[in-house]
Amino acid sequence: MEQIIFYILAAIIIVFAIAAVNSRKILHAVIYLLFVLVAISGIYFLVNYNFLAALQLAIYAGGVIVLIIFSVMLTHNIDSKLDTASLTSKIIAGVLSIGGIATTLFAIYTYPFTSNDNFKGVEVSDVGFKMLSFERGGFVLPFEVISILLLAILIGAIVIAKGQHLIEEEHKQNQ
Amino acid sequence: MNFSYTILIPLIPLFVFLFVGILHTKLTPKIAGSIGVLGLSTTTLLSLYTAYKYFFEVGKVGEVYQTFIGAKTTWINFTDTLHIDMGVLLDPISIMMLVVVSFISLMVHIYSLGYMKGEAGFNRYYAFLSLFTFSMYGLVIATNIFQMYIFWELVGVSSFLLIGYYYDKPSAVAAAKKAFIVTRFADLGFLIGILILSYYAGTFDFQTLNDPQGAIILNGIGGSFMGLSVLTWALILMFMGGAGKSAMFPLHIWLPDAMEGPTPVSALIHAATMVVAGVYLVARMFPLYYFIDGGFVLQIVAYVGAFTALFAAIIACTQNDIKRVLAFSTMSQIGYMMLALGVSGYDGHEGLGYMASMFHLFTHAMFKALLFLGAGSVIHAVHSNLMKDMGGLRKYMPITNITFLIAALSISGFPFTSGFFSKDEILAAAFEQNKLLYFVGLFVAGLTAFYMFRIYFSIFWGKDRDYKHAPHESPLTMTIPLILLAILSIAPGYIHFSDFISADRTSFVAHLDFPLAITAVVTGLIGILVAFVFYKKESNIPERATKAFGAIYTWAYHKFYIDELYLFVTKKIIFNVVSASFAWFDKKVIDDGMIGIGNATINSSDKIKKLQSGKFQDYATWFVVGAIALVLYFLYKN
Amino acid sequence: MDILSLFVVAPIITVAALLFTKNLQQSRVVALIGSLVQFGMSINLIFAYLAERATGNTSIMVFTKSVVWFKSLNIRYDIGADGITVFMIILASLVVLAGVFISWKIKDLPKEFFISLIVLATGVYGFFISLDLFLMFLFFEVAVIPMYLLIGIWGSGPKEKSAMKLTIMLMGASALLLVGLLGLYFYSSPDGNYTFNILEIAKVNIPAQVQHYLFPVVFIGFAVIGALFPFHTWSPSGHASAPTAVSMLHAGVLMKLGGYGVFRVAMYLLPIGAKEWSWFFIILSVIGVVYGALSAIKQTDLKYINAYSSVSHLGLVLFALLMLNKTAWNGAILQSLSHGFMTALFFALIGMIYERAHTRDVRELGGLLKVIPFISVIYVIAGLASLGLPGFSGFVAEMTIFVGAFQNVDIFHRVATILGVTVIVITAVYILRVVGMMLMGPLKKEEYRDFPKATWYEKTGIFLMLIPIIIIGTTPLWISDIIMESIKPFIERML
Amino acid sequence: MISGISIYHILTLTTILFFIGVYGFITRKNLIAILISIELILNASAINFVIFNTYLYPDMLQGVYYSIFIVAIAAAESALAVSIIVSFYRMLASVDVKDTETLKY
Repeated sequence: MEQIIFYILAAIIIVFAIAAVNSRKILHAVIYLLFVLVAISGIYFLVNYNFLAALQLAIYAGGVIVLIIFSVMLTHNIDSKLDTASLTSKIIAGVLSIGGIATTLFAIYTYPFTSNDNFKGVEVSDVGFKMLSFERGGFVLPFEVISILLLAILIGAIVIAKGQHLIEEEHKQNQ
Repeated sequence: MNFSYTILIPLIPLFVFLFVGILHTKLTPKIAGSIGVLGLSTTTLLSLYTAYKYFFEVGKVGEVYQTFIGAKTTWINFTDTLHIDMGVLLDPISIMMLVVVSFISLMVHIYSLGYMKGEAGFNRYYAFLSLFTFSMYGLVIATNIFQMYIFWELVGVSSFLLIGYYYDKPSAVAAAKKAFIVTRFADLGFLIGILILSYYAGTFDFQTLNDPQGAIILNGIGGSFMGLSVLTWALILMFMGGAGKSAMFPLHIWLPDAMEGPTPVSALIHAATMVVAGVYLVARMFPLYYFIDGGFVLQIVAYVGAFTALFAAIIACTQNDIKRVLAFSTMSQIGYMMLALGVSGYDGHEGLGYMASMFHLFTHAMFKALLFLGAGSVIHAVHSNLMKDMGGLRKYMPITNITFLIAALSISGFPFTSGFFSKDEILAAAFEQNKLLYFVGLFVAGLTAFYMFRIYFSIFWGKDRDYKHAPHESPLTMTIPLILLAILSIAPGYIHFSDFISADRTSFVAHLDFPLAITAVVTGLIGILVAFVFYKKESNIPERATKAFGAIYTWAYHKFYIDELYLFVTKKIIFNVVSASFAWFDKKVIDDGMIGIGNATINSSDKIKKLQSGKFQDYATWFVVGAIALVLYFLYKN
Repeated sequence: MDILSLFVVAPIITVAALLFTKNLQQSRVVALIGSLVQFGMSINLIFAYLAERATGNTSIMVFTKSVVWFKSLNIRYDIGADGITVFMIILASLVVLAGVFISWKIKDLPKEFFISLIVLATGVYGFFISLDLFLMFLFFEVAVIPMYLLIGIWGSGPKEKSAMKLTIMLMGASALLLVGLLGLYFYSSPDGNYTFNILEIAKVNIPAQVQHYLFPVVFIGFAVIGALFPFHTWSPSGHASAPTAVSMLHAGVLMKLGGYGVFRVAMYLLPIGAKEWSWFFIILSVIGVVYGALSAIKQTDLKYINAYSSVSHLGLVLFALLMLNKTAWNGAILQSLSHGFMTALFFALIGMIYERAHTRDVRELGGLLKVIPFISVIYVIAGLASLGLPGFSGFVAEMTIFVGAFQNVDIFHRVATILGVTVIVITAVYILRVVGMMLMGPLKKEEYRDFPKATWYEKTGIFLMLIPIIIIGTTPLWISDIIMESIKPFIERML
Repeated sequence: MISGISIYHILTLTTILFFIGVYGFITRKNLIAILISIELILNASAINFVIFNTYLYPDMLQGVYYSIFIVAIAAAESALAVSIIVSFYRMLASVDVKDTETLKY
């Protein structure tokens, strides 16, 4: 059963990923991406990482996709079609990608992974405790770093998106 | 006997040179001239005194004339054994040369007081004369071959300066340059010869080199190169230097042009002293030349001398510029001296040629200087060098006429003149050794008489030309030297040179060989007679003779086109082809090559710059390529 | 303060003082005083040196001083002098002094000009006294860099391009040199106590294999500044564009760093490499000697003629060094000195003629003996000195080189030597060509008549150069003996 | 653990996903489309972390945390990217890659 679900998910991921990078309508591409992200959260469910799956759905499928859709709305005419890449660049990229896939798969399949079977699943509380633990193996420091980073990005995004002339206008108004 | 005072002989002219040279703008010509004459008189007295002391009091120990070192100091050290000394070497030939140089130089100094009067560079002229005299003294008294080379170069440059005395005349400049470069080229040989010789001999010193019992002559050190021993090569190369200085064929081309200098200079440098330096060099190194390889090089010397004597005499018959005739005559006479040296042996009477050569050097210096000074006197009067502008001058210039005649007789070997004796010795020496050379010598003697009297008759006889103002006899300062030299063109003949100078330094008795002497005199008289017929009166005989000789005359008149040949080689080949192509090569290949390297850097950086296109997708492509390559590398590394 | 460090300190003080000057009058006086002091010090140095030797001090270097400078790499401020250094310093100080006189009337930016000049001098002095390879390299760069400014700013003609070419080529050479010096450094000790000190490195025998690779690197690194064929092309255009004093200093002193470095570093530290490679570089140097002279014949620009003549003369220096024997080396040092004075004199004279005629083309000049007799006569004298007339330094140096070169018996060296000797004729040709065209003959243009006579500062500059030429030329014994003595330890390592 | 599915299967999937992202990144001409490709790449690696954690070190949580951080950073990155895109669009009225080349200067 799980096996079948996995294959279905895998098929969805690959098909929609390909669609996402080839679609000529930007909004379609975003939607395809959404499917991919949802399918990935399915994989997280499959391996019993429910918290992570929820996170994936909430932040990615919820937040990021909406953000991207907004930016598409801001910058694109809804009917406009994307330029296609030249054939040479497609061929180069394709060869490169296939080569990369081949190389990586070769590396993966030649490496003997020793699977460990006693997996029990993860409790959300464990994740939370560990995240804020400052003892050995705790993740409080990266957590803080990430939060500062997020703050910085928040401010940065506002400043950049606001644009120079808007800031200047504001400046004038203050005066 | 302490000869250390002889160091003054070169030093006085040096001092005069420095004094007059540095102050030449401050001194009046009169003072400069008198300083020069005074300095030279002192050295002349010193030379005569030395000669007297040496030849008659202390020189001879037993039967052999000794070598004295008047003074000697190390000048520079090269290796542990090789070092250049500066010193004074006194032996018969150096003292004889001292006398010749100082006397002729004194005469020229006095003569120039009149001849150069009113010239702008009078002081400079006297400074250069002193420089030349200093250098010539240094050359003559050199204790070693390198000292000789040093002064050899210095006389070269003095000659350059004096030929180029009229430096605003392009022909004089060209002549000066030519003289210097040609002799310099010959000196290249000389220098290489010295280097070879000194390397194998381990010394520059004449006494060690020339010692007939020394290791160099006995053992003949060094290997062989192209069939001849290295020492022979060294001697050939050194003779090349001598040939250059003495204007031997084929390095003679500078001498006729050198007549662009003031006439007294030609008398001093290009007739009496400097040009015989080559002869002196061979004489100085005579034991080496004689003993190494059985005198192989001496044969060369003899043939070169003989050929030059003949060659120059033929040309002399065709030239119209009296100074050039005299120049070719000088070449011819030096050829004689070389010939004499070349046929000379070493012991006793065998060394007749050596003695004859030195004897002729002495007498030739006197009468040739006289000829030049006489010619100068004539030129001074008529302001031209060309024979066609002269004629009938005997009425106007009696003293010049008489003295010139004496000199001409002397050079033609007329009996009882000094030239007769010395030339006879040379012919006798040649007759004993090599009949071919003897006949060449004899023929040249006839030619000499012919061309000398050709110019004599043309100048002093024949009819007057239309002179702008009547020629007049030169002032006393010029005629007194003429008279003194005229006396000395006759008197030395009666000195028994063989008492004083010989190859092995012992006296021997040289007899006058009457059959040979009479032959020579008759030949000379024929020459004079022919000249008399041709030129005593204006006639068309010379022209007919010219026509008869046809091509040969034209060739000889153009000096057998040797100058043109040289000009072709130097100008066309070396200057225009070699040097120009080198300059081109430097500009286009090397310089542009270096610039090309720079440009290639710029170009390639232009190319590389394109990689940084600003397209981040390109970067990503390369990044992925690199990542894959790295993965592959690590996969396959093991 | 020891006697040698003063040679670095004095110019620095001069530069500092120059910073406070306001106009030409002040800066030239300061520069003059500074260079006079340096000259006095160099004269004092030779007496101090002789006195030191007289006390029986026979070590290779005297007046040594060693201060740790950069500990972890063992870079030290090691200085010392031997007879060769002493003469080189005299040469440098004299040329600098003469250079100041020649630039007496410099128009643009006098302060900056003199500062660059004195900085250059500092580099040169420092180079001569260093015993530490790193220090040597440092001073080398200090000497080379101001050249770019001096030519680029105060030069004439295509000055930027020439300055660029010169600097890039010399920098390229010093890059090579740095590789060589680092190579020496890393082989300077078998047990990891690396040192840059020349005398220390000389105690270690660097393996032959390494010497084989290091020698050409170090040799070329130094020889480029010594105008080794085919790396000489920076020199003609560089000289042609440089202002007079810079040409003097450059040809007179800076180009000597090449031969000096080859002698001190390449030959001394890498004797086996030198022996292995000498044949190759002899070929190059002989080509340089003959080729430089032949190229000079055809040039028309006075400075080009002189630059090619420098290529030829300095080729002889390298040629002599490669002969690897005492006499030739002595000749090389003498030739360095002699050429330094002669070429500086030449450039000074060319500068004076250019200032008057505003051209350096020999074809446009003629009959100058009439209008500027003093300068012309000195030019003739300099020319005669350059073509190796006895009584001038060139003769002594060349003869020593030739005699030394002749000590090598094999046919290769003989042929090379004989080819080298031919240069005496070629030199005569191009010198006399210039003398004949430019100084003698009829006056070419009427306006040349109004040429001003030589001024007092020009005359002083000229005599400063001429007197040493004559001193070396007439009394070479004491100089050559001092040099010979100093060469001994170096040649012993060679044998 | 997904029964019947080995780690190799999942890694194959993520590899393909990753390189699809790479392909898109290289070929796309539109900045937002490129952003989409980047998301694909990030997700591929996030899955990897989780899978390694699950299959190889089931008693640890590191992989999970990395995934969480990746999600956080991806979100931040998209926010920033979007703001840049918007700003860029205001400047040039375009979101084409070729117009970004002018940023080089």
